[in-house]
Amino acid sequence: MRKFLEKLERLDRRVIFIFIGFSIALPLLFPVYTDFSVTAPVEGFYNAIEELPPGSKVLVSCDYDPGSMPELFPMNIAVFHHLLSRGHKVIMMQLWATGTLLAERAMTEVLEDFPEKIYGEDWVNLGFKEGREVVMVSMGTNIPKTFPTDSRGTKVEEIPIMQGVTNFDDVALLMNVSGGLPGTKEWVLQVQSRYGVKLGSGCTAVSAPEFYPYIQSGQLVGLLGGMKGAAEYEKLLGRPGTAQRGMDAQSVSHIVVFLFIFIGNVAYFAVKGKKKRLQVSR
Amino acid sequence: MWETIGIWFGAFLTLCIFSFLYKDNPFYKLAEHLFVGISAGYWATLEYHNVFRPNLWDPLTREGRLLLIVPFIFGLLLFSRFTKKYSWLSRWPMALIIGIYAGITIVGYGSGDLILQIHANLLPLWTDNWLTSLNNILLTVGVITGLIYFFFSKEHKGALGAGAKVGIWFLMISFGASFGYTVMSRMSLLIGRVYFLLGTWLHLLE
Amino acid sequence: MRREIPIAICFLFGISFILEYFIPHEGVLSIFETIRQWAIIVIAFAYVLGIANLLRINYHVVQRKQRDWPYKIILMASLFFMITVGIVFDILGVGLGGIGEGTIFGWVYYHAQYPLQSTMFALLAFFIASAAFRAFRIRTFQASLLAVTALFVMIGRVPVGESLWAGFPDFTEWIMNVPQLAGKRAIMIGAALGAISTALKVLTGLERTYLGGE
Amino acid sequence: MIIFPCSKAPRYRPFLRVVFLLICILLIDPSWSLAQEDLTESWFNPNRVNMLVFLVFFFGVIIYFIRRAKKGKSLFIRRIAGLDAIEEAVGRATEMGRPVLFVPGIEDVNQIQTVAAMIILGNVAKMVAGYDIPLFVPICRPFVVPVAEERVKEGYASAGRPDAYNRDNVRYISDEQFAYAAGVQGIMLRDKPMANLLFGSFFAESLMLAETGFLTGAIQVAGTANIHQLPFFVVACDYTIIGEELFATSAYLSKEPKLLGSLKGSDLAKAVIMGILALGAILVSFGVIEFKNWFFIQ
Repeated sequence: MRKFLEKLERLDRRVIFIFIGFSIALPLLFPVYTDFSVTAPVEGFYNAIEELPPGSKVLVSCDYDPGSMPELFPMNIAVFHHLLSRGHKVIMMQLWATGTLLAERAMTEVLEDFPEKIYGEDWVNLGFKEGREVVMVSMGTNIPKTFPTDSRGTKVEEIPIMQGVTNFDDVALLMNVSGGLPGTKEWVLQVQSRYGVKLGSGCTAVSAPEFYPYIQSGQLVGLLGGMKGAAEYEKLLGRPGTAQRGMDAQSVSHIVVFLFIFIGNVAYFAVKGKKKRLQVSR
Repeated sequence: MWETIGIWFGAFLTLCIFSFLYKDNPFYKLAEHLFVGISAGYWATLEYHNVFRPNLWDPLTREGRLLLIVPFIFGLLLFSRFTKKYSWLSRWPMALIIGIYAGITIVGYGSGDLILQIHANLLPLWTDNWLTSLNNILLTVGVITGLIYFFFSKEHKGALGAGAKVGIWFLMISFGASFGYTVMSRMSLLIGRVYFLLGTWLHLLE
Repeated sequence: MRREIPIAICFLFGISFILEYFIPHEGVLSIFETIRQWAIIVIAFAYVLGIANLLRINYHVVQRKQRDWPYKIILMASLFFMITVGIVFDILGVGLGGIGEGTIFGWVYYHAQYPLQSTMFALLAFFIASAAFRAFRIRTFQASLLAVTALFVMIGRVPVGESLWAGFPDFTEWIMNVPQLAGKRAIMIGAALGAISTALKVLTGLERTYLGGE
Repeated sequence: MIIFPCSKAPRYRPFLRVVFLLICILLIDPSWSLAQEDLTESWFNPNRVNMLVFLVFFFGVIIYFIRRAKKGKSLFIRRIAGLDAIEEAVGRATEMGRPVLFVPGIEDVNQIQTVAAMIILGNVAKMVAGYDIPLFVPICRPFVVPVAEERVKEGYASAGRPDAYNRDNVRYISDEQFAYAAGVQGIMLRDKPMANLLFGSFFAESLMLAETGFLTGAIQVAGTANIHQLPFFVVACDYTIIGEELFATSAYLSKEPKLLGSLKGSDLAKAVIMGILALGAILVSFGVIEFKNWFFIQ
């Protein structure tokens, strides 16, 4: 037994890799669609959009790239869908260069359900702008000067939806799809606490715990954390997407990691005697 | 047609990267360098189309906003670091950027992460609801003891030591939550790739 | 002189962003607005500088035929390829040039950059699992607090946890909203003080490492 | 003098020139004119007075402490327990005659965490110098190499063993994150260092390094201010220096006025904040909310 445990402790990592691969692939191939409930931060996000009067202008900053796409792309689609279905107007922008085409594609997919929506009237893409926080504060005084043209090169003054949009006072809500830095933290610090805009965030699970203080303090109206947050949001909208599809795989892989930690520790403490470790107390 | 070729190409590159799991190999290296090159090229192209043209070149040449020459020159000065003699000039634009970020940091962190966080943490310790009271007490104790742990001007002995000890418990719980969420995040990323390989590429998912 | 001017620039531009926070006067605001427009342009140049640097470093590797030099050629070629189809073709008016969907640039993005980058990050799923198995050891009381929280969150946040115990999602939310939040807020306040004091030293010229050596 | 670091009058001249130039330029630009409608006449936003009070207080204490430190007055900072952990780890390596590995993170030399790591490196070099064991320092960014070399050399010299310094042990591995991680893992597996010291700014590679180090049975002490990576260090390392402790450690070791001063300033601010939190909670509990409202920013 002891020998087995010792061997287990020295297990080749490639064996572990195979386990993880299967724990993701099998549930995707044979889904059971376990049900789940919706948590408060996601409801807050959903309600913030629901409560707006139709026709409100909503700024959506899509700050992510392919590195966090599985978590954020479904959110991005769901947000656009939700906004357009409620008759709101979407002004989108990006602060991450390598994600511009993803945001555009999300809109293209959503527009399949809304063929009547017109570019420039119902939605506009202001495109990417360099400068991170500087862009944010710059928009606080003057959006048209920060974004003189949209992503297609049209002058902002000539775009109907942008009429009367000078700064954050002229948008009803700010939604941020955030893959890291610059992202939700920067929007909170530079824009929310400075201009008092209502701000909702969809972010990667990695950064979600960091944003809980902002929900409690009221700096964020809602939060979608990772693929699970996206799945809950999809459920609220009644429009299943890839996030909900991935939930079984998420469950199984978490159980596998749980078992790994458990078995690893059993093996470690069973053969612990020979290892001497450092003894420093805080 | 191009779409199909694209999907196969994407699948090939995906497998190239995954081959690193077996060990470092030429396919992985190829894919990695391709990635760095393409994203740098992508970035440069976007800077041209989305910043250089609309924010600098067009207003300068078409609207006669001559003042924009200043940032233009500052931007060009950055490249002086490639020369030996004039490299000191590149400090000017660097100083500008660093100064701006310093100013932004002070205001942003001061308001959003300090004052508003303090405001949000001033909570009544006893209320009609026992759970709310408990939560408020935990929040107050947790933040104060957490700060004690990061207090370096006194030895952590006596009451201060006890406070720091409680503080580290809260920090550890907070790290545990981050660990759980990080596992969640990473698994989601793999789900995305497996979804691509099994669904988009091999059409095995309905 | 070579040190004073950068410090003055740093101070002036930095302080403008602080004053702007306190002074609502329109006239003053429009000065600051101009400064912000400038900043965006200079920062964009800084990123181009980074790309130029990347080229320079890789060119040296190729020139000296250092380790992995053939790969560096691929790196530079792909960089130039993107710039060519994205900028040069656009200026020359070649078909399929420019950025956006339906261009060569867009095709390369969707079918090369996107799979490459997302797979790079997907590798981390494997590494985290391996680390969980082979190095996640509950050796102290503190580590056990970390581990127990991590396990609750991991199971409580996915659907399977909810089917095990209906109260799991609420319990996980409580962890996130109370003890977790307290820890994060303490770190947040400490880090904010650190960031502000560093920024202050930079503004006043006490900290000048960014200037580099003479 | 406090705000501006040039001490003699003529030195202000370039600064004034720049100001003058800026004003001139601002006046000729067509997009900028004073005759704008809806002039908000106010010169101060009264809703933000709390922020102003905080900033003035905080700036004041930091400058005060830095000046004190510069004058040579001693500023007390408690010894960080992590230093004992480093010492013990290095001690164990010297007993066994096995190498020490120091990984200074993957960020560039101008990043504050790398600077802190370099200070700790100097201290480690001093500890190692007396015993004939190698100190490996694999590096991710080319510009960090000369600084690290300098630090190690100084450390060896101050322990009276400049001859023991071996230049080949401070090596540049790769700029690419994972390639660097693979390189460091190679050193861990090949040279089997007894003490792995990981200090600086780490990202996703942190768990790869900590895992491999754990498997080789090394004693590991880690420290980073990148909070998101701390969980991995806590579980796989023997001791972890958390967040700001990293900067406190470097201030403690270097005794540099700049570092000491801002650390003490932050400490005082923290003490005040703790007081506000405790007092505020009690006041709010008794229904007095004016105090709390003062901390709201509009």
